[in-house]
Amino acid sequence: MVAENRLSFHVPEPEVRPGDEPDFSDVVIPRAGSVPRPSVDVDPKDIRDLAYSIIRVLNRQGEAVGPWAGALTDEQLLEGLKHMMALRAFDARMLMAQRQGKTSFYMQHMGEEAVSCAFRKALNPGDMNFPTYRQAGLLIAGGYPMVDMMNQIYSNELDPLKGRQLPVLYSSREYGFFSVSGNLATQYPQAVGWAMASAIKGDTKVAAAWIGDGSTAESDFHAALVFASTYKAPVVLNIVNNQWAISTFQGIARGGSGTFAARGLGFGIPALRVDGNDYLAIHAVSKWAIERARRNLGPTLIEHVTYRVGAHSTSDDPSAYRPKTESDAWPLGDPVLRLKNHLIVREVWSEERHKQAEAEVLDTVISAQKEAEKHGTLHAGGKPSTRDMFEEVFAEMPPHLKRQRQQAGV
Amino acid sequence: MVAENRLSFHVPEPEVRPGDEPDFSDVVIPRAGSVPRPSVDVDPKDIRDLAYSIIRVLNRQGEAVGPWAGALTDEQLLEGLKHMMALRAFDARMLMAQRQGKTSFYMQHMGEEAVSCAFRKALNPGDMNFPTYRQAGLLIAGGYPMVDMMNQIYSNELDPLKGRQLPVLYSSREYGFFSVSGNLATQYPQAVGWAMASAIKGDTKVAAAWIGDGSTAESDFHAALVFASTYKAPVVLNIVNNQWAISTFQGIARGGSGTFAARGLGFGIPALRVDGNDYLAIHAVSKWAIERARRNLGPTLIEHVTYRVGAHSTSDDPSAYRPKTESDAWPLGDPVLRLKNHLIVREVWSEERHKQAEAEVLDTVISAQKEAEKHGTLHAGGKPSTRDMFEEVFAEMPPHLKRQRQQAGV
Amino acid sequence: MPRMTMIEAIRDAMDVAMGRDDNVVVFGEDAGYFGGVFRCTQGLQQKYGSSRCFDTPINESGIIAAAIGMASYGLRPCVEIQFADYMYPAYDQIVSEAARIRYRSNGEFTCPIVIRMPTGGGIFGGQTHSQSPEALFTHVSGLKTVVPSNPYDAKGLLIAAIDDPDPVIFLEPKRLYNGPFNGHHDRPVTPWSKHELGEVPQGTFKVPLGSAAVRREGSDVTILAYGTMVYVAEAAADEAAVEADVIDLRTLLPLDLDTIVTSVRKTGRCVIVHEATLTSGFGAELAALVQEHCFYHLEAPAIRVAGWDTPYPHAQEWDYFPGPARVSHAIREVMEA
Amino acid sequence: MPRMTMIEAIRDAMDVAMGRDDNVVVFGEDAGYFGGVFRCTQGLQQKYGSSRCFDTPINESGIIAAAIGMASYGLRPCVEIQFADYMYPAYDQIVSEAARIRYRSNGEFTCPIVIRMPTGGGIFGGQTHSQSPEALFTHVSGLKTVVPSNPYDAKGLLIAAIDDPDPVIFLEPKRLYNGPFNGHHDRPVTPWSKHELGEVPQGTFKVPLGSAAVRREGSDVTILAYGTMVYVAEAAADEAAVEADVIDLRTLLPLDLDTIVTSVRKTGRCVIVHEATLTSGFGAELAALVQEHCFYHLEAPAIRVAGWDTPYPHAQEWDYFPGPARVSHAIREVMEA
Ligand SMILES: Cc1ncc(C[n+]2csc(CCOP(=O)(O)OP(=O)(O)O)c2C)c(N)n1
Ligand SMILES: Cc1ncc(C[n+]2csc(CCOP(=O)(O)OP(=O)(O)O)c2C)c(N)n1
Ligand SMILES: [Mg+2]
Ligand SMILES: [Mg+2]
Repeated sequence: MVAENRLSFHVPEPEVRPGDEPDFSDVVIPRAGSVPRPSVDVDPKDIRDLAYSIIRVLNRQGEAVGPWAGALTDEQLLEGLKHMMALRAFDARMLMAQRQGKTSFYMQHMGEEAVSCAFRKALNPGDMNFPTYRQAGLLIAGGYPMVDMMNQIYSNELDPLKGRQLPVLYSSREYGFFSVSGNLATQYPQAVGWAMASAIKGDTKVAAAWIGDGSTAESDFHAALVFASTYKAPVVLNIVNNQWAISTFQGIARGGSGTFAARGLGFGIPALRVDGNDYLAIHAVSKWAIERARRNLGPTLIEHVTYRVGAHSTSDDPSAYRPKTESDAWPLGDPVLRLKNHLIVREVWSEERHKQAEAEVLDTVISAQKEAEKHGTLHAGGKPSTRDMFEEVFAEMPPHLKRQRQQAGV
Repeated sequence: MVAENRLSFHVPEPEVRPGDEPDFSDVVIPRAGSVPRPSVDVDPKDIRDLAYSIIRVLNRQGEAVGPWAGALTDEQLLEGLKHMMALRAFDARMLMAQRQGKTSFYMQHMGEEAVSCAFRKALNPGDMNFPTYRQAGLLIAGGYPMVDMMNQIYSNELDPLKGRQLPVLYSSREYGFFSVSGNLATQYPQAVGWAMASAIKGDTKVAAAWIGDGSTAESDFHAALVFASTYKAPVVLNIVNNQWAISTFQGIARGGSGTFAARGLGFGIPALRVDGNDYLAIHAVSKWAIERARRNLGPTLIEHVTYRVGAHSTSDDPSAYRPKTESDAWPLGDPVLRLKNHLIVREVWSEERHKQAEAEVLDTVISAQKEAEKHGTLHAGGKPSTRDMFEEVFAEMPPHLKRQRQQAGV
Repeated sequence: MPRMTMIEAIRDAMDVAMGRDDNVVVFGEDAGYFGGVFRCTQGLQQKYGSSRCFDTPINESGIIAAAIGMASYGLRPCVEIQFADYMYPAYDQIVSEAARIRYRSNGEFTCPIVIRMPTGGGIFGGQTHSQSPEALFTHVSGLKTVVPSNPYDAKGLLIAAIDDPDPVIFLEPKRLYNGPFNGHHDRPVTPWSKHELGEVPQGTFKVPLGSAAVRREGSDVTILAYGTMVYVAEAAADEAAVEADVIDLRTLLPLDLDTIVTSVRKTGRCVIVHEATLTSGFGAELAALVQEHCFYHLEAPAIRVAGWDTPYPHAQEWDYFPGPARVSHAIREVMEA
Repeated sequence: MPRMTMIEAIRDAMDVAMGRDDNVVVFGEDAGYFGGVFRCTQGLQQKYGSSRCFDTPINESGIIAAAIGMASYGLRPCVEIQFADYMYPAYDQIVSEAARIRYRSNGEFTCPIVIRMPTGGGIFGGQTHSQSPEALFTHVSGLKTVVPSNPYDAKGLLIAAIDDPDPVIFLEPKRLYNGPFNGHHDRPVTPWSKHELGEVPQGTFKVPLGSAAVRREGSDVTILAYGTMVYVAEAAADEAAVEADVIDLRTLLPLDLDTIVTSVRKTGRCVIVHEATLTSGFGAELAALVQEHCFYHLEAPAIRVAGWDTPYPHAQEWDYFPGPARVSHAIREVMEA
């Protein structure tokens, strides 16, 4: 008998750690415009390749090229740019507000603005997102008032959620934004259930599920794919692969599979990867997937390939686990800059107008902030009441809660 | 705007229902010997096709053909046949015992005997199975005493599990058979953990995980694949696709994916499908996967394609949800018959010797049964004590349990 | 009024609810074509189509998550978990999601779902077909928990649960499906067809959530019970030859505290019985409340009779099950205290 | 003796255990390279290598399942769940598997794992970073549940837990990581470096599971508490100007009932405090036991002070948290009863 080799334990490690030179040479980036655009009723079997490529529209010169280009007007693109700028400015102000003690916690989108802003514009009224904490672009691009977002972040007297929820875990039925959960992945299969309901009722609405790269490891991811696949639910399953899950790089969740999109293949669900820093590409791919859903062709999985430039949250310091300059080396660039350059190439934008727009956006954010702060911040000024704490546990307050509210003296 | 079509809800349905003519015309069965045998260190990417085919060795003429044939001696094959016959006879007697009220419950293997019997012979001593309730062949082919299985089924005074466990949920560390759980899928990721431990310790043991087609829908299936993929754990992930999960056909769990094996592809885990009624094929494929694991090449997924001929359990009546004669129409035949025919073709077996062997096997089972029944059956004769009920909740009994045991008067 | 088993009554409740309201949908493992392993959903797919009653993949978390998503859309899912013992994979969806969606969205999204599950022992089901996990739900703010003990209540409570705007856990004592089992496993059980509580009104009728039923009245002692234990309590009271108030709680949360307190203040003695393991069982909450609210009326401590603190065994079913002997022993204990 | 924070003491316990026994492995989300979001495992990967301390995918069920498999192999996993609020996806593995493997295999397979998780509120963590789910573990036969309240105990209990042959749930009150917070959120907290219980012996030492500590003695009333509530109880006793026995339970299961009963029989009065929601909280079990075992010594009902029966809110942190004002109010109530 051959002497057997001993086993050894394998733990995936990122290419680089703090102190090392950032290195993305293993990330294969296909040329913009090089990935074909199948028709929406394609047999999923015939587009398995799309799970291993990246659909891109904007090239290095800032031009929109290839079969996924051409869907958006100048106006729509300018609007998209402003949404991303607004989200970035909003993030900056709220980060600062958190540092000033005006709230307990904040989570920013830096580098990922295109994903949620572009996706939102591909939806119809009545469609519903089941977002994570990093898709505030769905609200901003959907026209939700910034001041209400701030009221929520501040848990102030006008907080639509009455101080009950952690900052950034917004909720707005009207704006197609399902109440965000603090628990990862739980809402992915809920989105499928919502989509099943639309099909059961014979309606035309579709759902969009959202999850991070790290959270695809959660078991509810599987529940969602199983149900979506079995019932051909009209849902778009988004994975935002921003390379990191707090301190763990995407290799920990991805394991031996080439990409996160590949997870869809075992379910017969068409899976596309898209340049998550390319507003045009995201919009085009989202449109495609949403159309599939609405035409009763079933679920689509989209992996948005992007990069988390900032810290995970205000409680995190990424310099402990990755090189400080890693984001500069990220090969897909910055989504705001790329759309800005495209608009300049298109000759509908300029450096000056961009500067001016930046100032305008900042003004808007600041005045919303002033307005919100009139109604209080977490530890100062107006706030939700203790009574609010006891409300909405149930539609009707049962006797034991009434007793407790009384004990609390409110 | 184009008028949108309304969505409709899709629920997969089997081809036929009670009263209909059985129909497996949609089940594609490749010719025996037609699927290539890659080397064990093949790049998983290069064998994705194996997840959509079926590896078969025994052809219709009872010959062993193709690259997966040739590993087993006459003696080994004869032993395999006897294991399967023993399991079948064991099942028949225990089913009857249940009907006689000697135990509360039983689950049989009819049609699936080859899967666990052949797999067991591909393992080394020290390897560990994490089985479901339908892999008693692992014990029988491993030489575990039948009488101990019966003692467990009867919950009698010699029950190794002291009456604590439901019938057939055996446990034997010595025989590489992890305590079976009544909860589906939970043990799939535990097997991965066991395999990780072997790698962490630098040992040479591998684990085998077991799950049914229906249970692949459970979320713990995902947990197992994620961990196996990330840590390249030395584990064989078996799926026994016997076409049914109680009353639901495999389409409910499988959804839009072509096969269950395909689920492995999204994790970069090589996935093979094997004719689950072909002892030789199962043995060869299992050997291949176990070798991969032992050579530190990581996990392999095997889908055993078979058919549950009997009822799900003694609590089930399949005539309510599938045609009574469906099993006769199953295109992969009967595993015992097929191996028997092969041995006859090999000229080491005959109809007479088979008959004789059947009688011998029955004798063995009956005498084991007599022996077991001396020590009691569920409602009669010797039984575990009330004291046993209080033992082994913890290694050392804490005060509150001692108090309760005292209250119970034992 | 027609006579029904508990299974028929539960099926009838769903039938009535589905007939009245298109938004009521029913699903679960084996719950569609086959009609459920206990046959509670039999015939519903045939009657309402497979968009209204269907089979699901074996994924309890997915079942509840889908129900939550549907409820937020506007449907009213009434789903089946095959055995309460199998609800654990869905526990996160129930606790972290269903129970809190109304609260965290300030009522923008709500979760009117019913989660039915067979509960309790007495069928030689071993560790995984016998559990009584009610206390794992009563500890969770935002859930209602119901345990019917007879066909009449089962139908009335289930319709009330389906109509309820919040998530309801509906635990069906499987040992009662066919008759009022009282723990005397060696004696025949009266079928529901011969029991007055097997008389079930036709069409819509409700038993309100949050109200207990006094099954029999007596001044010696109060016995608090629910599910199968109601009949065990009655048998035990007979055997102990006491006049007992036997209170069938029916709903554990919201709890009908008034009925409990009124009775215990009257009798001064209290025995609490349930099948679930003793420690941190719902009986702990009941004992805590009883001593809190009736301290000055109590002649003896409130005593709990419950499943032992072990996993539910197979062979030792009747050693584990808190039957009439153990309950009557406890009754005598509080009577003599 | 060195002074340590609770984080350092916990880390030191794992360091000692890993140093003594190759079979001890540590893993969890962000627990490897980074050393955990609370930094409890910092440095362990560097010291023991990534086969002994490593990052996991974000799948709590997978973490516990892997630990169970490893334990059955012979390792002694000590794993981290990032927040107790995130243990629900693993609840099935904990309840249906870890807790029962010894029992169902008659001791052939065992499950010596420790599941560490930060618990409790007081950090404006909202619904999903503040929960106290201990009662969901104490109801499950086969689990031990530990809640340390200071660095000394944290180290001694954690080493005892790792050495224990059965699964142990180890709940770390996160508000105590850096000092003995007593609920007065508007006052500075003494750091552990200035507190005597911040003195932690070096090397191996154990605090046995199942023994409570009497933090201060008094004859007026018994206060039962654990975790953060120990300091709240002490502050409340001061504010109510009573001489209290303050009992830090340390281990909820197995429970040190003798210490409780001795104290309550002496004082005749009992206040029970915990952060978890009231209904079906562990306080219910304590109240039930106290009245059962001390009925004839009690001058007043045992009173519970606990989190309200609502999800844990964000802005209303200090309205929800059962701080010294509510506890001293309860003390006065039992004193006057
Ligand atoms: C069930 C659960 N487990 C753990 C956490 C803690 N947690 C919050 S965010 C996070 C990382 C998520 O990473 P990813 O999914 O990649 O999303 P990203 O933050 O990168 O957008 C973790 C582990 C949680 N919120 N819920
Ligand atoms: C968590 C859980 N859910 C549900 C069940 C009930 N149940 C027992 S076996 C079974 C069907 C399993 O089918 P499959 O996985 O195909 O295995 P097979 O019985 O065909 O071997 C179900 C639903 C269970 N035991 N555990
Ligand atoms: Mg991420
Ligand atoms: Mg099956």
